[in-house]
Amino acid sequence: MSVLVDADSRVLVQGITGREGGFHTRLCIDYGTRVVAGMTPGKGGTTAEGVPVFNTVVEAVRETGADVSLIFVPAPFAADAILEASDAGVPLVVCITEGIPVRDMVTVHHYLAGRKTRLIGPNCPGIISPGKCKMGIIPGDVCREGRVGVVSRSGTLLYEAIDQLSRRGIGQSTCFGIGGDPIVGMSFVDALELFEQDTGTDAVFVIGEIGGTAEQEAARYIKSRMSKPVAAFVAGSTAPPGRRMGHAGAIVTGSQGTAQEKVAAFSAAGVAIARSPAEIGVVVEGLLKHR
Amino acid sequence: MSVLVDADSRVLVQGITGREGGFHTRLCIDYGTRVVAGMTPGKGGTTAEGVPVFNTVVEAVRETGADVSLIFVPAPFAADAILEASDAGVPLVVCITEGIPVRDMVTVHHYLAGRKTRLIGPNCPGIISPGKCKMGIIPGDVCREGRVGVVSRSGTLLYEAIDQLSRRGIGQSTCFGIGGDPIVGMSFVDALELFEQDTGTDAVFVIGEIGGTAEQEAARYIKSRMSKPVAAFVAGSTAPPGRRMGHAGAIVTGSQGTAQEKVAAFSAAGVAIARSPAEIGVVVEGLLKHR
Amino acid sequence: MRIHEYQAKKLLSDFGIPVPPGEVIATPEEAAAATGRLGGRVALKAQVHAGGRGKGGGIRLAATPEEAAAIASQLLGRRLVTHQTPPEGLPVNTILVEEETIPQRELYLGVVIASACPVMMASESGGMDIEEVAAHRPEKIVSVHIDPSLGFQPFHARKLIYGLNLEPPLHRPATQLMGGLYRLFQERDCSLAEINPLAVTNDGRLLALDAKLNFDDNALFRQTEVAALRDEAQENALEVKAQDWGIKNYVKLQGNIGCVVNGAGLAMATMDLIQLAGGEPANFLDIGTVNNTERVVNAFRLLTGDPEVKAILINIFGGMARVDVIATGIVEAAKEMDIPVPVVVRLEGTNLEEGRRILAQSGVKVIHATDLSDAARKVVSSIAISRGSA
Amino acid sequence: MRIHEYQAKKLLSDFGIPVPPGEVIATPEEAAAATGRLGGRVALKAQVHAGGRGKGGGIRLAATPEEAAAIASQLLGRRLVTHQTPPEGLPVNTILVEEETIPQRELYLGVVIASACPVMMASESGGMDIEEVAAHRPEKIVSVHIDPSLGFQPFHARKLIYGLNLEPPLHRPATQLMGGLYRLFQERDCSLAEINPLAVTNDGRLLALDAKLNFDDNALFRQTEVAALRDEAQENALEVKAQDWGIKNYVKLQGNIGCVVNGAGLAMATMDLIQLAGGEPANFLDIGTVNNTERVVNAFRLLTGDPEVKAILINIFGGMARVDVIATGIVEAAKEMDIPVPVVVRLEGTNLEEGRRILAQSGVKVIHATDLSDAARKVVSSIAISRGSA
Repeated sequence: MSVLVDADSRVLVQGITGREGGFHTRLCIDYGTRVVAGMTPGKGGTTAEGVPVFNTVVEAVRETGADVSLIFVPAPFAADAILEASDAGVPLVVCITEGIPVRDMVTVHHYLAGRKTRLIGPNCPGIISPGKCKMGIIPGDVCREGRVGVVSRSGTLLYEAIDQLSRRGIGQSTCFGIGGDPIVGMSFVDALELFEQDTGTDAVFVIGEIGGTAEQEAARYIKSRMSKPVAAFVAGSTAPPGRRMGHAGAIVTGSQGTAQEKVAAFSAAGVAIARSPAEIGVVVEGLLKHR
Repeated sequence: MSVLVDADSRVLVQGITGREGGFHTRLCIDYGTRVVAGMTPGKGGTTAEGVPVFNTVVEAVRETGADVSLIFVPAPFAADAILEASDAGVPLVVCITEGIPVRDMVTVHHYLAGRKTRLIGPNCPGIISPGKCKMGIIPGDVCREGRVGVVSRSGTLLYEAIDQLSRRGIGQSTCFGIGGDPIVGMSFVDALELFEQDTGTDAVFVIGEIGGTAEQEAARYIKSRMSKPVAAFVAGSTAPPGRRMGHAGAIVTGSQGTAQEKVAAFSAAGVAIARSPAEIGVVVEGLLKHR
Repeated sequence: MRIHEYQAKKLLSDFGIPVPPGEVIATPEEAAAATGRLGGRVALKAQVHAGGRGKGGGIRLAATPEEAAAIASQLLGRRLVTHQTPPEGLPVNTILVEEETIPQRELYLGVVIASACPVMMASESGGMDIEEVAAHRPEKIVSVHIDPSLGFQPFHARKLIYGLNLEPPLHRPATQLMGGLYRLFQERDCSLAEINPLAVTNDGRLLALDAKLNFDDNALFRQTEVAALRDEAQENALEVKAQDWGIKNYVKLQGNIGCVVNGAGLAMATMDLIQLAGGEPANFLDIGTVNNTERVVNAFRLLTGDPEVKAILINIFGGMARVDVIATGIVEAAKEMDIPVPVVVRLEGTNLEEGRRILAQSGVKVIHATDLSDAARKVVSSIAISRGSA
Repeated sequence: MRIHEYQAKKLLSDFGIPVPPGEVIATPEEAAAATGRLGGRVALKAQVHAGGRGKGGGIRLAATPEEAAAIASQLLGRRLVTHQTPPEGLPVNTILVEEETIPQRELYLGVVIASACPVMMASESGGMDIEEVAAHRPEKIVSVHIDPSLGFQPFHARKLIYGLNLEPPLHRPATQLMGGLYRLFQERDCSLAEINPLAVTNDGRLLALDAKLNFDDNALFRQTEVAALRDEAQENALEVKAQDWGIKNYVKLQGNIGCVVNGAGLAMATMDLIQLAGGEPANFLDIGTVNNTERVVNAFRLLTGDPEVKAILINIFGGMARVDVIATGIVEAAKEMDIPVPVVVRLEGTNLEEGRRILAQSGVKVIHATDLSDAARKVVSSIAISRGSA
């Protein structure tokens, strides 16, 4: 079992004819993902990576029944791509693009609020349900099918966590990055709700970082609603306040948003804490043993 | 019983210090309505018609617990008044104002779509639950407590219908006008849903008119969902196409929107039709007898 | 509110939409001079508030200034009749003299409000009525609903552009043109913004060959530049007079029973009832919320000024409007003017007793009706009677 | 991106927000001339990208041109240290000479994004840090969430205006000022737009006495006018160099272990790990998705150019970034420059085998680490060793 995507997911790639789009579409197809369509304005009628390309999302959906869209469109045009996918009724959109202006994402956020489209990202590594479907840039070979859900704001730290789990023989149900921007689609809480409901997930690992209050909201949800065990690591204990650590959302302003605060919130909610990023595997192993 | 408003409704009047606002607030209070607050920017701290006046809706709600707002604000400022009421969390807003620009109502419509505020009107006579609460300009003395719901696009034709019912001893549960503009808040369908659920309503009279497709949508709803008997009159059989008959929404464009089409839709849905506006009372009487 | 084609094109141009070079003229001499300045063949387009001008002879071609002057002298001062004008036609007081454009393709592009949302429609079948296309070849129309909180987005443009099968070099100008039309629609409070035909020229440009802009009357208070474009000569004289007299909702019809009613719904129902009783309404008139008697007097002025009116029906159900004010107005009207036709009065609602008393004490001769049916019967039969007595 | 106060005030003014008369100067002579033109007493305000200038001696009053010139010559060319600057301060290259304003009241007005929504905040406690007010007197802050699909509406303004207890004559100018600030925030892609203090003057006007505008770096591609306001002299020299070399995410820190990592989260975690292992990171550096080796070489240039760096840790988990490209970059860097400090390398992910092969064949001397802990331990101990050997 898995959440959000599985072997039946029919994937559309927006921006399939770009360099990154083409390269990673190929890797997704090689992994076994059912990529059914691509979309690049002006390239309609051609094929790319062996799939038909359309000029508009609505046409791609009509012709191929795509039900998930993966976006590799450059930042200045990425918000428009998300809006188009939602307007065309695509229920799940995964946006890899980094560097989308905040104002564009404010617009996207308010537009999606009244609609049925779920957005993962932007500025995220995508999602993988090991052995079933890989959408995005998560290295498929470090993943292993199993029963732990992993959700992260960061991409590479997600790979690190998956790698540590797999090396210890701990497989994953679904892993995904919610994105490192201050405004993203799905939140930790959305992810935790899905993992809580998924019969194929036994435990969840959350990778937080400095900035914002997503981790505190996750902790509140875990405390009041989660029955499954959760562990977490929060990156950025050593980051100085007021400086942006790469991710647009990773900045400590005022007293809120420090790693210390987030770790404290998780601890208070009964979440097992990995103090070091090197201990992720060990901590999850402990979590599963003590169930 | 009644729908939307009853003896417990706590009414705020936006624009209470205007001429129409003051005059009709007085009539509402005389009828027994619990008017608890008024709101006019700059008049905060004064009283009008015996109730305290506030500068902002949020303050009025906080101080008086108002849960319905009645709007008599002039057209250029009326959309802002609706938005303010919704922003302040007022669950029901009744807007009497006529002549609000369509663009303003497009904005209001999309804003309300994602919120919990219900809007009645604009360009409507308001709502009355006879014997309990009168909000707006419907003459209270023609109404009579009872078990027929009446809903209308027009104001004066609503009074006419109520009068014909009352003269025949047929009382009303709740009567209201949804408004004569092309963009209004609650629709006939919304009204019918409420009357269908209301244990105090036995039958419903619908007063439609030319323009738009609200009557056809009502007919579809009646056919598929209504268990209670419904009768209807549609005004404007003699109106020439392409000319606006007073109400901004009362204009026949193309083949749609004629009274004939609307009557046909109602008939096909099993709705009893009053062919003449003078026969409203008779038709409802028949409807109640044949139950 | 409607405006002329040349005014619409000026507005389109203000929003960056290309239109053919042209000049508006009011005399044959100006027509010749404009043609000379434009050089080459021109189209002379009669400026009236109606479509169907081509078939009605209102659009003519001229090759020389002399020819243009001759055509202008034929058109100017005439009334042009088309299938969209009243039977008597509309006066031609100005002509748009425009460089002739021979389009390679004729497209349609328009914006309206539907389901509380701006909708932009495009069609490859330009140059014909969009309702015709919608009725007979709906697959030829592609439309996008534009969430006003988003505004017009690039993806909207692409959906229309690929739907129109535009060549790639036209994609960017089409996107700009569509964006401009949407902004114009929003910022100027249009109720309709239509470019038909939108030409693709032989040299690969987009050009608005004809344009129609209608405006939301309720928004004119904040669109003063637009309001200034009103041309009353294109409107019904009685309707213009009604407006001037504060009667916002008056529509001239073909029958002979003048109606004064409060409320649009009741006014429509009154017309329906008159017809059911065998009569024909001379007008729709919603007198609105009367706060002073002057508007009632004006309504009488209006109806007695219409030679078609053979009887008057006053039907009032007071709510916001007060019956006593109406009654006083009737009395004042009877004092001020000769009312040469029978007047049937039916009153209900707010301050009814006071209204009845005023009418009774005045001694003004009116026929009282007890209810709606009674009122309709009495007004229809009053004509038969007055005709019988004539 | 940050800009100077004088640049912010120019932008405010472009959006209709009143600011005090003033001129920006770069020499004592200009200061004297500007003071003469302004007439009367002036404030000289050092233009640096930091707050707290008043307490730091960066804001001074002058009564005469001579006095102004004297103050300017003291300030110009100096580095100003405040609680918001780096310890070494920021260079004062320009001064804003402004007519002195004595406010009757000092208010606060600002716009930020919170919960994915523009929020306008106002406070009667102006002139002090809004975080201070929020922490100690939260009841003194009134804020409105502005649904971007609505934009700034009159009711938003009223809520703030009554919250600020503004006198009625100020309601209209305040509404306009707030509307202007919101439009500026949106149209210029600000991340922060703050007027603090917003003065109510003795003669009953609103005036933006000080202003701070920050911008969304991701939107600078479409804000070319804003981007042109950048003043690199106010930024860390190494960070400026990093930007020029295509390394967007580099932050200088106080430690001695240089880090090159791909991905912001892994880069933060690497810093954390170094500290857990007893070391101190010299920088945050997310090398991003590397498509060519040049950026890797530049990262080495940057770190070897930082005299504080005593060891380098390369930590790569390839996803979008490819390990072979990184490895090639390390080899090229070693060829091009002398790397005087130990380099610890930990590689995982896409094209790992190829990357390992490249490094092995090159013969470049690096310390290999098997995993995260190993990498942190090795880099920390490498310093101890090199110190020991020195």
